[in-house]
Amino acid sequence: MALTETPMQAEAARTIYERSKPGRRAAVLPPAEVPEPPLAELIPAELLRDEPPRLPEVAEPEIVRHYNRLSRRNFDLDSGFYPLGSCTMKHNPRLNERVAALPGHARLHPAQDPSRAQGALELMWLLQRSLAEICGLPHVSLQPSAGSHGELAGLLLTRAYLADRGEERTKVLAPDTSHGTNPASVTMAGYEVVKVATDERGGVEMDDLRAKVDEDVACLMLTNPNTLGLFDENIAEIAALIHAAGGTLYYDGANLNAIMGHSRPGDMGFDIVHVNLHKSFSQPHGGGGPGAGPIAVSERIEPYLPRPQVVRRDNNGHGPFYDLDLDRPKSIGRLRGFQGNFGVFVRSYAYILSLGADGLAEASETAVLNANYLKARLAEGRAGERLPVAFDRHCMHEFVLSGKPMKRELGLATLDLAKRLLDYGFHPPTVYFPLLVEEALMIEPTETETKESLDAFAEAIVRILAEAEEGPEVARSAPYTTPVRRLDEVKATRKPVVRQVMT
Amino acid sequence: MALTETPMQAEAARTIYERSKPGRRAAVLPPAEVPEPPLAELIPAELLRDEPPRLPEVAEPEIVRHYNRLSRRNFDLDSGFYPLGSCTMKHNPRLNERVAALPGHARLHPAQDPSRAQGALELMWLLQRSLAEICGLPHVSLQPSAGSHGELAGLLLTRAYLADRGEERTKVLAPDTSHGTNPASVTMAGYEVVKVATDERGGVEMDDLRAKVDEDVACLMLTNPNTLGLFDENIAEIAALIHAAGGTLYYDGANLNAIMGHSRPGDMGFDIVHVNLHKSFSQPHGGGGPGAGPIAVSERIEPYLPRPQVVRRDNNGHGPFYDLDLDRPKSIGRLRGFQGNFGVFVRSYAYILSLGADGLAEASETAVLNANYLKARLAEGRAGERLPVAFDRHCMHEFVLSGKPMKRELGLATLDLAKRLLDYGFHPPTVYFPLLVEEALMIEPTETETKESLDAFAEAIVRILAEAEEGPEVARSAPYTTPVRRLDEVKATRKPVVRQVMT
Amino acid sequence: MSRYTSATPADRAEMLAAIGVDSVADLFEQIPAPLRLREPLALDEGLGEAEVFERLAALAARNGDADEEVCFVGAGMYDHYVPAIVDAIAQRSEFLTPYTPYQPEISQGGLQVMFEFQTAMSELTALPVSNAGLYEGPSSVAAAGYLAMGATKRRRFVVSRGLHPHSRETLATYAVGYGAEVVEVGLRGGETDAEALAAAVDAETAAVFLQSPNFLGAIERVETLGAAAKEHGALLVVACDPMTLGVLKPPGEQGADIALGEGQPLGNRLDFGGPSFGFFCATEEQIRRMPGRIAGETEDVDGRRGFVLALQTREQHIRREKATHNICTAQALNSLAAMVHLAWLGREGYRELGELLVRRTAYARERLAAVPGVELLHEAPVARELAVRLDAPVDRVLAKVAAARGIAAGYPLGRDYPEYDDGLLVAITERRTKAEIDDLAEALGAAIAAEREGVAA
Amino acid sequence: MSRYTSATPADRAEMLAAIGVDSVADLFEQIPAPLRLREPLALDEGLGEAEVFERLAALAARNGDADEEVCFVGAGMYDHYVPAIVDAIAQRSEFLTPYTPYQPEISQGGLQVMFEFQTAMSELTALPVSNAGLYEGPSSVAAAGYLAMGATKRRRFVVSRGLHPHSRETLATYAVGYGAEVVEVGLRGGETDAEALAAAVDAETAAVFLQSPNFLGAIERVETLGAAAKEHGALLVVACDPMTLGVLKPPGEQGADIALGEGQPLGNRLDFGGPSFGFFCATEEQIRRMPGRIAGETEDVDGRRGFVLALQTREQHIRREKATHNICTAQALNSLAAMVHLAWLGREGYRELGELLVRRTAYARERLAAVPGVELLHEAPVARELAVRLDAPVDRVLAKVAAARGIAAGYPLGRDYPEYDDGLLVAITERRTKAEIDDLAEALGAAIAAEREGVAA
Ligand SMILES: Cc1ncc(COP(=O)(O)O)c(C=O)c1O
Ligand SMILES: Cc1ncc(COP(=O)(O)O)c(C=O)c1O
Repeated sequence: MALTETPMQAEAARTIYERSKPGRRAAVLPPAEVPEPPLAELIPAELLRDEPPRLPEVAEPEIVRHYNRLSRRNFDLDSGFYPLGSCTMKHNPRLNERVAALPGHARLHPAQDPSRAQGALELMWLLQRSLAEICGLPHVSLQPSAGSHGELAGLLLTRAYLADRGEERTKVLAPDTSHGTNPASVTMAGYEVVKVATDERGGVEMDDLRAKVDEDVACLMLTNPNTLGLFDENIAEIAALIHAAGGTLYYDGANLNAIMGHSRPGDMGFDIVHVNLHKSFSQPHGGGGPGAGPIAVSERIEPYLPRPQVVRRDNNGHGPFYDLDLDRPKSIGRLRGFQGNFGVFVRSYAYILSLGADGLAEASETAVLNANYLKARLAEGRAGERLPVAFDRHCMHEFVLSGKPMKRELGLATLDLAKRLLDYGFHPPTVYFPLLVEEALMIEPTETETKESLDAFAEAIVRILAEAEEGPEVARSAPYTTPVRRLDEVKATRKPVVRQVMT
Repeated sequence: MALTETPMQAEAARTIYERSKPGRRAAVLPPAEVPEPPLAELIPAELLRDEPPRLPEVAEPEIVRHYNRLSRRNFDLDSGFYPLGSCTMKHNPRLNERVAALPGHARLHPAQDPSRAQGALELMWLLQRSLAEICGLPHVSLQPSAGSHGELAGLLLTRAYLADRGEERTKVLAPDTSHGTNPASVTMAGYEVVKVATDERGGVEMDDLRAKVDEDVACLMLTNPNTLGLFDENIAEIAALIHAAGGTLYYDGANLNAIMGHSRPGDMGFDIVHVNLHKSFSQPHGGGGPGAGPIAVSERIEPYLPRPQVVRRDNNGHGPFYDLDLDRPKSIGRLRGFQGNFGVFVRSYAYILSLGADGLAEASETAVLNANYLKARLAEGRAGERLPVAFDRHCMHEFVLSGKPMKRELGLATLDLAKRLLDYGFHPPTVYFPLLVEEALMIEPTETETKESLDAFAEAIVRILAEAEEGPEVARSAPYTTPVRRLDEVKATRKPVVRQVMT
Repeated sequence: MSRYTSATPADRAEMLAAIGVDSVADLFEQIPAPLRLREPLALDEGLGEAEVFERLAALAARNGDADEEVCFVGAGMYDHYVPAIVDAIAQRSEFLTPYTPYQPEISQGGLQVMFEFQTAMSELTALPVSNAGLYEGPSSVAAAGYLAMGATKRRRFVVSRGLHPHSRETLATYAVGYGAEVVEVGLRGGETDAEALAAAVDAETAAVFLQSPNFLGAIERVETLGAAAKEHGALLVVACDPMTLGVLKPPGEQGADIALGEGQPLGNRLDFGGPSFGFFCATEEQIRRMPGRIAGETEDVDGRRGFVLALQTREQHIRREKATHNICTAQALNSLAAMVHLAWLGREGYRELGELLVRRTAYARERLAAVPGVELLHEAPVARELAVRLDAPVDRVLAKVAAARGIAAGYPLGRDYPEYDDGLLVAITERRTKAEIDDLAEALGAAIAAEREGVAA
Repeated sequence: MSRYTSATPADRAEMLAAIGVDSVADLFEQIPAPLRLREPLALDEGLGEAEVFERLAALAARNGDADEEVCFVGAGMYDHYVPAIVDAIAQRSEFLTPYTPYQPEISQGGLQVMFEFQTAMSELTALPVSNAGLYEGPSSVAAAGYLAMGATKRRRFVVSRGLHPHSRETLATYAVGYGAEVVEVGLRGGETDAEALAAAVDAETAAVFLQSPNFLGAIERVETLGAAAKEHGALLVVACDPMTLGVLKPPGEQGADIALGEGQPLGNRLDFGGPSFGFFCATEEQIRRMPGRIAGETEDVDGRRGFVLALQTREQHIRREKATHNICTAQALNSLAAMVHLAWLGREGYRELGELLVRRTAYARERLAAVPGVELLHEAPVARELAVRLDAPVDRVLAKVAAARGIAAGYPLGRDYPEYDDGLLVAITERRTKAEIDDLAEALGAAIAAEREGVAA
């Protein structure tokens, strides 16, 4: 009997609402134990709801089955190679989940009095110190909730710093290779973005930069190594230029995994750095969060850091006392509730303890080795012709290929290649980014992968290109084996259906 | 592009040993901290190992991926309907896993002094009391590790009880419908099995029983409802017969899920009952354990219960003290180390607390309702003709169909039907058991299933039979969509390869 | 080679040969020499798993968590019982370890959960559109401000003092960036001062921000208060507590344009404040201005139902500086936990839980009000949190009750409201039994009495 | 309808109609009326999840677990650190919730893990055949007895007094059933008395049972002792501790026909004694007499590699009264945990762990021997557990050390060996740091001194 569909394809998507039946339930709540008057005796009737929301009505076994089965419709890092460029899909140690779940962490109320949260505050302080050392900058705020939140913080810090010097500036520079959050953050912070060009070695085009640096420039945002996976060799000069013009230098730390223990943004001259704990520091990505985006800053930026800040005080000679410092008159204020994504801090601190100075340096080394090896493998033979590397030099932890010749010669777009990779059991690289590279494929293997994984991935690319020599149809209609096949994304935006319709 | 294989089929099975490379590792051990002389200075060299065992050499990310991917090659209760007769595949609440994992339970050493294990001993005592109430017998030992272990215990108790009365008997009766563990336990306990026939209503053939009961009979082992899912209406008479002959009556509690809160083995006249906590009391089956098989017994059997026994003593007026009673001179002795599968006790006690008297009765009711409904659905139309129920009366929690007409008329063996069900996403029923029914299919839906699941299963059976009207080929070559297709079980027994060969 | 990497010396040699360099150090030469670290980082060497565990466990042991203390503290995050299936599901690798679902064909699990979550939030708030979640509560308030500016082209926010202090502060922080003014309206008898609010809203107002129940626990008359916003064409933004919406009139039925809030009570741990998530719902009109990810339903080439990230043209990775928000990594796993918790509660359970909270809170209010030295801070209706005044220094009373009885009695209002420096905010969840409420009353009474007598209790 | 069932009143009505009865009670009428319960069971009504959790947590809190006390107790189960991936993998539904793999096509995951586990156990013991695990240690000893009877047609067991007391007792219990005699041979200087053993073994002896390290921690000279068994054609059964086999000569290289033991130290919790698993390995000769499940490699119809339950003709479900054992449900998940733990340790880590245990145990032995009032019970070589004698009542010393220092100092040998009622068995794992060992020495010294002076320490 021939297969027409895979078992998962044969299973139609049904939501939990479509599995509901009136009267079914999972929760059994405790008895009230107290008087139970009609609610309208306690709250004016006009403030009460008429009908409860139409939540699912399903017993526990069916809830478990529903989400278990759904989970298998995801590809995940714990099942296979996930070379999604710029995302640092490195192993998520389960040890970190274990320590984060300890009741002393997981069940600690955020408003607990500091005297009864010394362990948590000390952990935060230790993480601050560790990140400061890794970044080469003296002060850290853990508050931002992700990289983009860190960027916004950095720009607001820049604004506060400049305002304190009586300056108001309007522009923020960012290379054309920068990540989308950079310009979006700039706008949210009330600045105007000015794009800086990239030179033929993949770094900042220095002439363009010189032309654009002036007294209106508040900040330059840079990723280094940048999103091409290349280290900007002119960084010292760039820093000097910006500082001379009175601006701040912001480091987008999404690519920190390339340089841990090898080079430090602070030493490069950066004033503000964000660190994506969900990238270099192994917080699981969770299908789109949670993460955390702590920032490390130089002395001159410190006064403006968000409130509250975790500090270590002397406890009248009784050892240290860890506290939340709210008394920060120049602070930009809060960026969110409470103290930040503490659960993420626990995981990342456990990771730092596990690897230590030696392990972090080794992780970056292996990440760089893996990327260069895979780049070399893909530069061989036909693949190297169809999918040339965008900038032909050693890369750091990732590299970018261009699918332009492939598209031209084989009729295969980068998207097709990506979709066909799904059939080979691989998560595709980041595609069509950075914008600068036509038909871009951005590949970041991370230190997690074995040589065998890298070889298998390279072979899959070679096989897909070989298939395409016969014609582009196979890849163009790919994928074939995924739970659903190519989806109509345009429809979803034109006529958005964003919730279950209840019948 | 046509599919030739599913993605899982395309992935060749590789063991963790085949993923190893010398030098890779996951564990980092703590430093010794103490002097580190060569081992031969501490232990005579001839007692030392030359080469370490060839365990896997794999880093942590690959271990996780390997077992995660392997896990998906299993069908499980949390993904679909699992009507495996006699196995009571009911929902495994995750609450039970949570409470079993509390350090106070999970990290308690079994040799802890009872004064510092009061919570654990009280829990065991409470579980003993609960099971005693459910079984209708005054005393419980939690020690046996599974049903078959409980059976062996019951037979050894019978032997000890008889010996104490100066009797030695040689035979144990068991119906031809009995589970394989029953006769196997009988042999292990040094008795000879005598089979008793089944009458046309599915109960014990009374004349045959009468003919076989004599002074050599130590015990009758019975499952009630039996493995046909039928309650033996003559149980009172059976009990009277055995007791009059001086034997004991043993209740195989594998089917207790049919009668919780509705009828009690003790009230039926049984002397010894085992309870499979992994069946009626929701301990997850774990792919073949762990479970636990506590036994409940009557007064006259109590003196012989295994050592140690959990008891409640008066603590000199300071409330109760729970203790391990080792001073049991007539005890048959230990059946295993320490106190039994305590982690299982925690889960099952949590389950009993969750359901309570009302919930347990409701569970059995729903189990019986579901079984009878599915039986009715399968009795409709063609299915009813091809797969008639073996004994046509209301069943309890399960029922047995005969595939004999299906085989004769359609050329489809029960095994083929079972394998084809895999393609439809269902776990097949228990097949070819009980032996008495030709081409048997033993179906136990449990209370866990929704009406929709039962309907879908019935429809799948109807569709498979309809396919077979066209010829038996489709089912005979099934399954098509499972990670591997039909396996050569004969080869595995003829030339057993039971471990990885190292190269 | 560490436990988390696999490159053996032999692998390394082969890989370097393929690359054509002699050592990994060669690859790092693109970093200018002066910027290359010569010394290892000043961090300890790596530790084995057991050692790391012991260190972290030792830190955890120095916290007074809600297992150790009976927790009546709320103020935005609450000690609800999260059922075991939430952890079991959220910890599945397939949900825990993927990235944002950029490749929908292999991300249907996560996408469908988002879609289900959006449906649930839409039902809770009675607004048709929900995103898949933002960072947390207060920054969602700031996001609403950004949206309102875009929608109205105005730059003035009128904010009730009943809005969570962290939300007000976060809004103010962001407003400095995107250039908006924040005007605060005070409280009266625990509720937002309706007259002052009406007076504050004008034709320049982009949005009015309310919270109900507000920070003092009072259920606001949102519809009445919102009239001023409607009148001037400002958006009405209502922050709400998702645990109360089984019984309280939902913002969508009270004229809210945007309903949002802190999602922690749904399926998320206390975690000393995060990670949790912020929910964000709005009217159809705002759908193309929404911040954050939104899953949408569509079909594959064979006509199979499927889900994708919809309306991506709002987002930073497509629209860059013109995006409606800068968010990228959000809190998907936390939203998933909420969805599982809500499925577990179910339609009936969710309502029952709301009722339970209201009734236990009413009981607690009555019980506490009867304690000598305690009086109600306001008499407005409450749902799950209540405010009292103590006739003794709040911090001293709290310390005493914690030390003597292991009770975290509540949140000292003086931290944020100088005008209520004798105020205590007491939160109720289904975990706080009648016996615990009675204990609290007794303990507070004893501590206050002792303070008044100047005696250590 | 409870939380775990789904039949709504409407479902029930439809289902009853399909069955053709009026009520579920009708279905129960096959139970003779006198046997039908009239009253509900005398158990409490069901409780909600949070309440059940609180009850069980309250019970758990009344145990002195190994988080609370520094645990030097061993005696067969040990406080090893189990890495987090073990739990993460073992808790996956796909491993947690299926039944025994009777349908191999949809059970390849579990079957392959069994195959890998068998390989690991075979490597550890240096015997070619392993089953997939039995209940636990002592009952595996009894199973070996049954096998030996079948293999030799003899009914006499010679057992070292160094075999775990629970194993000896369990063997005796079973032996009453299958009709065998058990003869015990004493210890000398901590080791099995070789002469007495040689004298005890005769032509009727089915098997000789040794344990190494034995219950007193002494590494036995298995090969020497086993000679008597070989001479008389009896099987040599050796119980061993899986954590020592990275460094100690494996039973298979010392002439053992069967090697078995308690598997708990590999990947399993203490769990107050269970569930864990027993491992059971043997020579090729015994393969068709093995108890328990065995996974074997085979192929599917298309030639794909796959795994099945092999040699099922040994088993009760096929062979009934002629089966080699009665076991059905065993401890598959516990064996899986062991396999993951071993994969994590890996070849090098496993050996290193063995070395660590030997060295820390040597240190502890020296340290304790230097404490006034403590002397070694024997001087035989030890690997991970050691026996001392105390010059003060053991129970009183233990109670004192626990109360004063939170240390569970060891296992009192007097529980099982009247001849050593002053004996204490001290177990070492990689969790027991040098500092803890030093503390133990100091605490024991102080407690003994106090006892001698008749003072409460
Ligand atoms: C280069 C770069 N910058 C910034 C970000 C934004 O980080 P986050 O997703 O944590 O907001 C990303 C994340 O993908 C990134 O790759
Ligand atoms: C009727 C019956 N009796 C006994 C047993 C044996 O129970 P266990 O597997 O717990 O040893 C079973 C298990 O399948 C059974 O179904």
